[in-house]
Amino acid sequence: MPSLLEVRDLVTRFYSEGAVIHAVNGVSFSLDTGASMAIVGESGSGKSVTVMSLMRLVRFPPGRIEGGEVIFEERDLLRLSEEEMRRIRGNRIAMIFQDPMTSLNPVLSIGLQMTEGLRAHLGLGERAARDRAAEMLSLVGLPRPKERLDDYPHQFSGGQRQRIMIALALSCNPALLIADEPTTALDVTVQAQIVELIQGLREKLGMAVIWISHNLGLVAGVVDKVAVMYGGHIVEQSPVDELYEHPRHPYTLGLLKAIPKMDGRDQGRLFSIDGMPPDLRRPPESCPFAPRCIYAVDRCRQALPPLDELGAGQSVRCWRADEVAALNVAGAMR
Amino acid sequence: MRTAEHKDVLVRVEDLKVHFPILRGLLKRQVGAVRAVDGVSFDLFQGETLGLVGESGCGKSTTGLAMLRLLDPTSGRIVFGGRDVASLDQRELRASRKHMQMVFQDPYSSLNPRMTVGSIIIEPLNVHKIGTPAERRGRVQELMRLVGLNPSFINRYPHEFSGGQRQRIGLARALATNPSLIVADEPISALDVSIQAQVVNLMADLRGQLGLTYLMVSHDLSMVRYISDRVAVMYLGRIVELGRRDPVFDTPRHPYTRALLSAIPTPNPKRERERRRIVLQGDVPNPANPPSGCRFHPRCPLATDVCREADPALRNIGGLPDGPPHLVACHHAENV
Amino acid sequence: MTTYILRRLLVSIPILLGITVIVFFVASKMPGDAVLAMISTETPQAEDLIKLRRGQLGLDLPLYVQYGRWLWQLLQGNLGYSFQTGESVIDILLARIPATLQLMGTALLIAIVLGVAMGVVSALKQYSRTDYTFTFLGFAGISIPDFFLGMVLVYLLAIQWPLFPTSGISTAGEPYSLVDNLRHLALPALALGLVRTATFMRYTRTSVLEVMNNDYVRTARAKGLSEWLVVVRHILRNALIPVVTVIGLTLPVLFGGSVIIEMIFQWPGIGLMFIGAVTARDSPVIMGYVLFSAVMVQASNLLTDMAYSFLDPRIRYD
Amino acid sequence: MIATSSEPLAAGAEPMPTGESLWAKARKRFFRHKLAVLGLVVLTVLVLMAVLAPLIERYSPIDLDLGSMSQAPSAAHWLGTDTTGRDVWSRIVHAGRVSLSVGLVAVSISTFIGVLIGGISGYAAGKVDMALMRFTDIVMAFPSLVMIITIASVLGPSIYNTMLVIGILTWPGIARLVRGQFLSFREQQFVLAARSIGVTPFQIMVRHLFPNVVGTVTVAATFGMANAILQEASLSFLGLGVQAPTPSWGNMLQDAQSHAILEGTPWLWIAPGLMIALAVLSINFIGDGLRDALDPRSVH
Amino acid sequence: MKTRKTLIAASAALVALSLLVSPLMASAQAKTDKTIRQAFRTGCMAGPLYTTCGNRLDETVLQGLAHVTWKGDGVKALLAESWSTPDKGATWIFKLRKGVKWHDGKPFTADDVVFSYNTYADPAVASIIANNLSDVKGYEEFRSGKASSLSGVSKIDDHTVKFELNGPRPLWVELKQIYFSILPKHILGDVKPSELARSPFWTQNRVGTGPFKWSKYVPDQYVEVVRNDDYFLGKPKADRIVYRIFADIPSILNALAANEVDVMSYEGGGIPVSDIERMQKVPTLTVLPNVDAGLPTYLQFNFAQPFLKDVRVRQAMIYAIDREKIIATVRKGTGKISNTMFPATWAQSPSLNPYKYDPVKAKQLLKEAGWDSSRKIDFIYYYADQVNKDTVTAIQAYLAAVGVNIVPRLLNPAEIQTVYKDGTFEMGYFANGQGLDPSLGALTSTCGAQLSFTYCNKRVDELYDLGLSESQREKRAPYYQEISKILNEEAFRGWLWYEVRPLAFNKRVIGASEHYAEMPTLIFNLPVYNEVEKWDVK
Repeated sequence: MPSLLEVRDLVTRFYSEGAVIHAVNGVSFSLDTGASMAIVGESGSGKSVTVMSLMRLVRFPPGRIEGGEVIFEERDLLRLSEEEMRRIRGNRIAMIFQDPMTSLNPVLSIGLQMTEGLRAHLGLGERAARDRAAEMLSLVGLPRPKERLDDYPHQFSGGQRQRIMIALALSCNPALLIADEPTTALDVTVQAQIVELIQGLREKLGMAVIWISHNLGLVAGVVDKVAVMYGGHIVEQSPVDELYEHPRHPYTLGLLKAIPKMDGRDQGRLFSIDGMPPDLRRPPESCPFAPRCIYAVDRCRQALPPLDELGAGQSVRCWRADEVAALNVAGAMR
Repeated sequence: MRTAEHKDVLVRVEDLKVHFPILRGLLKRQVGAVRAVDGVSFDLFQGETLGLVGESGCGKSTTGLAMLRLLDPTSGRIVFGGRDVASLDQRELRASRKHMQMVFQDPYSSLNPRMTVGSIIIEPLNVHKIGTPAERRGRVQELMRLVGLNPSFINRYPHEFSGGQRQRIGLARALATNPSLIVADEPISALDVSIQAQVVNLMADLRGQLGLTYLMVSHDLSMVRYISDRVAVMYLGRIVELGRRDPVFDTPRHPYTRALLSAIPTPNPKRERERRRIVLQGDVPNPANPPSGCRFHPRCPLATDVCREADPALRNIGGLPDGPPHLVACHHAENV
Repeated sequence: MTTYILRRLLVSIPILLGITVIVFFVASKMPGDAVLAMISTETPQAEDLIKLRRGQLGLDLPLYVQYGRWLWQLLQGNLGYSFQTGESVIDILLARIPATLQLMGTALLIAIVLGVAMGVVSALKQYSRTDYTFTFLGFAGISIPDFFLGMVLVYLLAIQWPLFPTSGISTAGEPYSLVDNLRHLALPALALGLVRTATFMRYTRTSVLEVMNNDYVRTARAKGLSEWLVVVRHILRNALIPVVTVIGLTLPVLFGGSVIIEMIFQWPGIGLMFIGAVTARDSPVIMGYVLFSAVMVQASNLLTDMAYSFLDPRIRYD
Repeated sequence: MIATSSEPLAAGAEPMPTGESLWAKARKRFFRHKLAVLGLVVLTVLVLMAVLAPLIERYSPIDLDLGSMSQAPSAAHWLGTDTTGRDVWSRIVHAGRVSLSVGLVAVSISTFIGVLIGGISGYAAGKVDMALMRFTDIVMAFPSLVMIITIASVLGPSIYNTMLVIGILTWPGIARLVRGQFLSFREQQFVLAARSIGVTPFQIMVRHLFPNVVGTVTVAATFGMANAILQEASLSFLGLGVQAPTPSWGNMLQDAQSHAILEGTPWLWIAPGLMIALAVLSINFIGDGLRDALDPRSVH
Repeated sequence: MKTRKTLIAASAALVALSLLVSPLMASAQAKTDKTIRQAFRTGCMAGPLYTTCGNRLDETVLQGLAHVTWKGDGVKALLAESWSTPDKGATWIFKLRKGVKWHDGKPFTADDVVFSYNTYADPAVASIIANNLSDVKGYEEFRSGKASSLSGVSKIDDHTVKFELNGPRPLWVELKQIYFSILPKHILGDVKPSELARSPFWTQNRVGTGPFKWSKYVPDQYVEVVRNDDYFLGKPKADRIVYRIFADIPSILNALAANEVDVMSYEGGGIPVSDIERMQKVPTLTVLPNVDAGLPTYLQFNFAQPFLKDVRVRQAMIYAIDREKIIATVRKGTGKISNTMFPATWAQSPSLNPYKYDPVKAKQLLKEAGWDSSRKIDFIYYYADQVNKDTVTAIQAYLAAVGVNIVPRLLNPAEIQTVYKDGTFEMGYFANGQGLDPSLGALTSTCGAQLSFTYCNKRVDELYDLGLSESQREKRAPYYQEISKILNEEAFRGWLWYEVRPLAFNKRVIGASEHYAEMPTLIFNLPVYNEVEKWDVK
């Protein structure tokens, strides 16, 4: 059975003020129907641009998708007409965003914002669309959904807005939901609510989910596999247990060690990754992580390592992956 | 981490209240108040780090600002060095700034974009007329080295630095006058994970080197757990639980603390999958109109009638005899 | 909302009072007075006539008494009588306000429609040739004095190619017809409106560009909406809110501009009346004009704010 | 930019110190704005012409030659002569001095008043702010041209009164702008930080707030100057501005009011009209460029 | 991208807008009736009581007992049939025309006349032309409140009115009587005198006796009057006259050129000479480029200034200016050189000093007078049109060439009287004159007269009074000639030239241009009988 989504060598660049920003530099991954994965990375690692690219929401100017394929349900999204692509967006692939405060249009009622997608994709009439919208709102646990359809976004709390965003995204029964840092702007307790909600809905509706996050902890319990991005590249991709137990890439390792453990006692000094992320205006020809990597050798500073398939769905982009793994036998788990 | 010796109280906060008036009507009369901080008391011991945690809007940042009187408290006392900061006049207050400093959350807006790094760091020295001009310049270099910045960048502007570096500049500014207290308001929340650790480590090092006392305001519980000696948990303008770090984290006695802790994800897929979260229902109520009785009762899984009626006081529930008490404001603390 | 409006109205009272006081005293400092202005330059006049007439008009009283009288009359709903013609100032204003409103309204409409359309296109095609052309045209528009544009329009479109009448609001002595009226309106409204198009264009462009980068626009696209819906419903709807403010800001400027344009086109509005009143030192009429324009400006500010809260549900005044 | 607004797109947002000051960056951005550069070039030429007027004039701008009235442009008179035989080129050049200095002085006056009142209002807040803003509202609610006409007829027409009148009636815009900026900067953490280290309110205003509004004020002043030049033209058109025989672009244009001149001797109006449009246009372009260059939001 | 749709919508809106104002939709108005469209000045609506231009409508609506004829050679009897004086001008008996009806049908009687003169004189009315009645008996008493009416005006019978004067005034009808239009007592009799200015009579229903009836006044736009079939001099030929109100000259010229108005008489000084050529090119217009305004233009000296008291200084200034050149260039060849006060040639001395342009002599004279060329002279003027501004510029240049430096200052109309009164100027560029006859109006050089600016020559005053005592031109001429000679020699004013008032008329109007073409000198500020009832439209 073919994958639901197959991304191959995706390249996206931005042209701004005379500079070229190499945001995504050949990203490949695949996702099966109903499966879930996470793309993890820090600001500027290219994780958001990757999913924006596959939704073809990168606007030119300044951004342009310059290469690769995005095979979704056996069609290459990058080769569809704008009209065909529009029929997929919000319908087969839906997306929710980081900041529920700004992702809803402040001057339009929730009802209108929820129904416009339904009407465009499912051809529902106004009545039917409103009914469906209310149904979706109650599905995401919003009380009194029918009455609240005429309210405006500012009349809801942050958590409620994110619920509305989820309802909106799922209203056309998408095969794939992309959740772009959906909980970052929310408080811990609300985060938990939202994660539970998406997780529950995924099981209920059987859709695939891509989580975008900078927080390795957040996605640990909810995905099947994880891709770690750094400097516009996927540096490591593994089934979830494997990644947390045996991180192969020094960056993954560093990230895991930089997080203080909630269950530990005194941990001594916190592990820190010195230096700063690479400047994507001048992307290195070599391993992008090399300047910050405690394991880096000359080779790392000379050439970009390939994404090595290690079997069992694990792959890593590091010249010294084996050695690193050996040096950290215990992994990051404590 | 080192555990501080709890003997000298550096700051004593007593029944601190910060209310923001709500004005309405033709003549803008006050019709109510947002009770951002509504009766908070705690001691801050010399050399310790107190973590102040809670969700957004719980009043933790307001408490921090009011402690330094960057916001005027509505009532209450803040005793620092034998004097009530809340009642100092402007001149005395400015002089007292030398001893208590702040590190801000946003590394972007907390540095004046039109000033060089050098002039930002030297400003407190100029304001308090510490040393000769030459000494001040030397001090700036020293401070920059102390926080891990290359002193050759002294004439650069903030926008040329990364978030982590800016936070270091902010730290250097705060340390310039050799303060004894630093209030850090979410100092790392705007930084990337890999940078956060750098700043946290730096702050921990500085505390050791300079004998600083920190009030660490944060919503990041894992970081608080890492850096604090004691932890205070705030909910809707009140402290609901206050005690030494490990007891609070390991055996929380307030249902809210428990829910808060259970919500924190850990990077361990197996444990995460098995874990049962306590998912709180609903949202934080409006601080202008807090619920009767225990403010947490509408969301509390353990709430009973008494919670709806009586406002629970902070009470000691099994702190160690020789150490600071473990305070909880819950009628049912024993059952949690 | 009602309290808000009430409070705003209360606040506007001292503003209006301040304006009238200042204008009254400044106007009284103008050299000459209404009586002298009425006398022909060539005819020497007897002193006693001048004195008599001054007494009749109350010009011999101390200034503060004159102002007090004016204010007292105002409280009784009377704006006084023209020194020049003896007509009631209210009647004078009422007879001319519709003409000015028609001119200003049409000019504003031209400026808004053209400006917003150009601004939207410019923003959607940022950095394109169209964008640059519109930007250039827009700036060229605000760089030309409106009176000069008016003169050129008359010269070209009324005299060289007589498509439009040279001046007036309708053909004198003919019964009113809308077509006739609109033909007279065309040139002055264009002269007044075109030069202000750029303001709206710039604001719209900036605003659209800003809104385009908002998360909710991305949301709308992610929903798979057609570009038309995204632009009209999600971008324009939000982008035009700040443009509403510009209408409020443009009004005082339009009042000024319409004075000159009304002069060039002999448009029988209050601007023409005002110039005449200044020349004649007809202070009741000057005061009437100033009061009216100040009230208009205050009202438009209030309306702008109310429109704001209507367009943006987040804004609620109380 | 696109994509996520809260996540800085480029990892390049974390550069090593580049050694570029904000001004240097602004300068770079300004010079990328083609129209602004064009405006700067044109304005420089105009200013040079005005400064060098005594050197590049070919006749006296005031002496007439009734023997050669209303002559079309020729080698002797590059831009022709006016209705009293004065050389239009020489007058244009001299008028540039007048018009540009009217614009400059007027905008200096209005900027000074505006920054002062706006600054005090924005920092002091409370009752002082209330009072100052009501006063600003009063001045703002005057239809400015109308007030200018009234005041100009009180003061009498002269070049200095023109500057003064335009200056004292156009400051409310700048005052509001400065006040707004002060209010928003007051909420910025760096002001809180300054307070936290004990900086006095006056020092906060001068050292922390003011430098941050310089850019915005510069932009506003630039547009203000363009506007002042137009106002001068309007005033002179009404005969209330700069008085003959001193030439200004405005009163030269007023001389072309007659359709006889519009039709028969177009060089009399094309030249000053073009100069006004050129000057105002180039200043506006510069303002636009400055706005792009100095916009704090465009600073990464 | 569907931004195209935005564009289409926007341009559609524009097209709709432009269609709305499309000239194609406005067919040329079919003017079936005979309408004369005349340009009219703004600010003249208050009627003859309150504005000097208020009597401009009186030739068509209100009328007086007698108006000045359009040829300027006498007085035309209108509401009066005839008049006589039994005692060389101290008493005047006016026989009124019988059968005249007001426009509302009421008969016109002597009561109206008595009422009208009392109204003009009434201090509570404060008419600005009241002082033209100062010769009438009882005027002083009425003005000072000692009497409640004008004792010198009385009704003899319904069609006879008697005027008693303070002494013999042989030219009283020609000089004073003509100013006053008769007002309807049956309408205005009940209006409180102090409220008269505000009466809707002036704007809504100006009932008169003239050839046209008041029909409509639209503020700032036009006044429409329609034919009075019962006019006592015969039914007018035109159906109506539309006086279109203009606030400035360029707009009148535009309207004339675009065939929007037919008649521009002397509104606002006529066509600026700079525009004559352009107007002459308009095929539909008859342009009268050289209508004499009877108005000498001159340099005014303020004799209160010591430095202007030396006659050599004044003469030098006249010698210094090349008036021929200015006329030929700046003034486009219009106007003729003037060397004294009176435009009428019969009143001028044949031996006037022509003050030919002679800068050498000017310098010589100034040197003799010890002139200080560093002095800056405050020089006022009030004609703001281009030609006069250029003229001032030229004068400034000529004077500067001999070392006299003037600083021109443009006055607003409202300031002029103040400056006159306070004498706050040093020199000026003025125009003022006696028009047709030196005895019309007052002599401005009289000792103590406002416009003499402290100049005083008893002999001149004496001669002028002698002139007023005679009613025949031949007898008056020698006195006036002597005055002209004295003023010329003493350089009372620096006379420059006599102004012209170029006029234009649309050829479709018959009668108007013909009349004005025959005018020897244009008369203004007086009700003139222009035979409007005989004007016709092609």
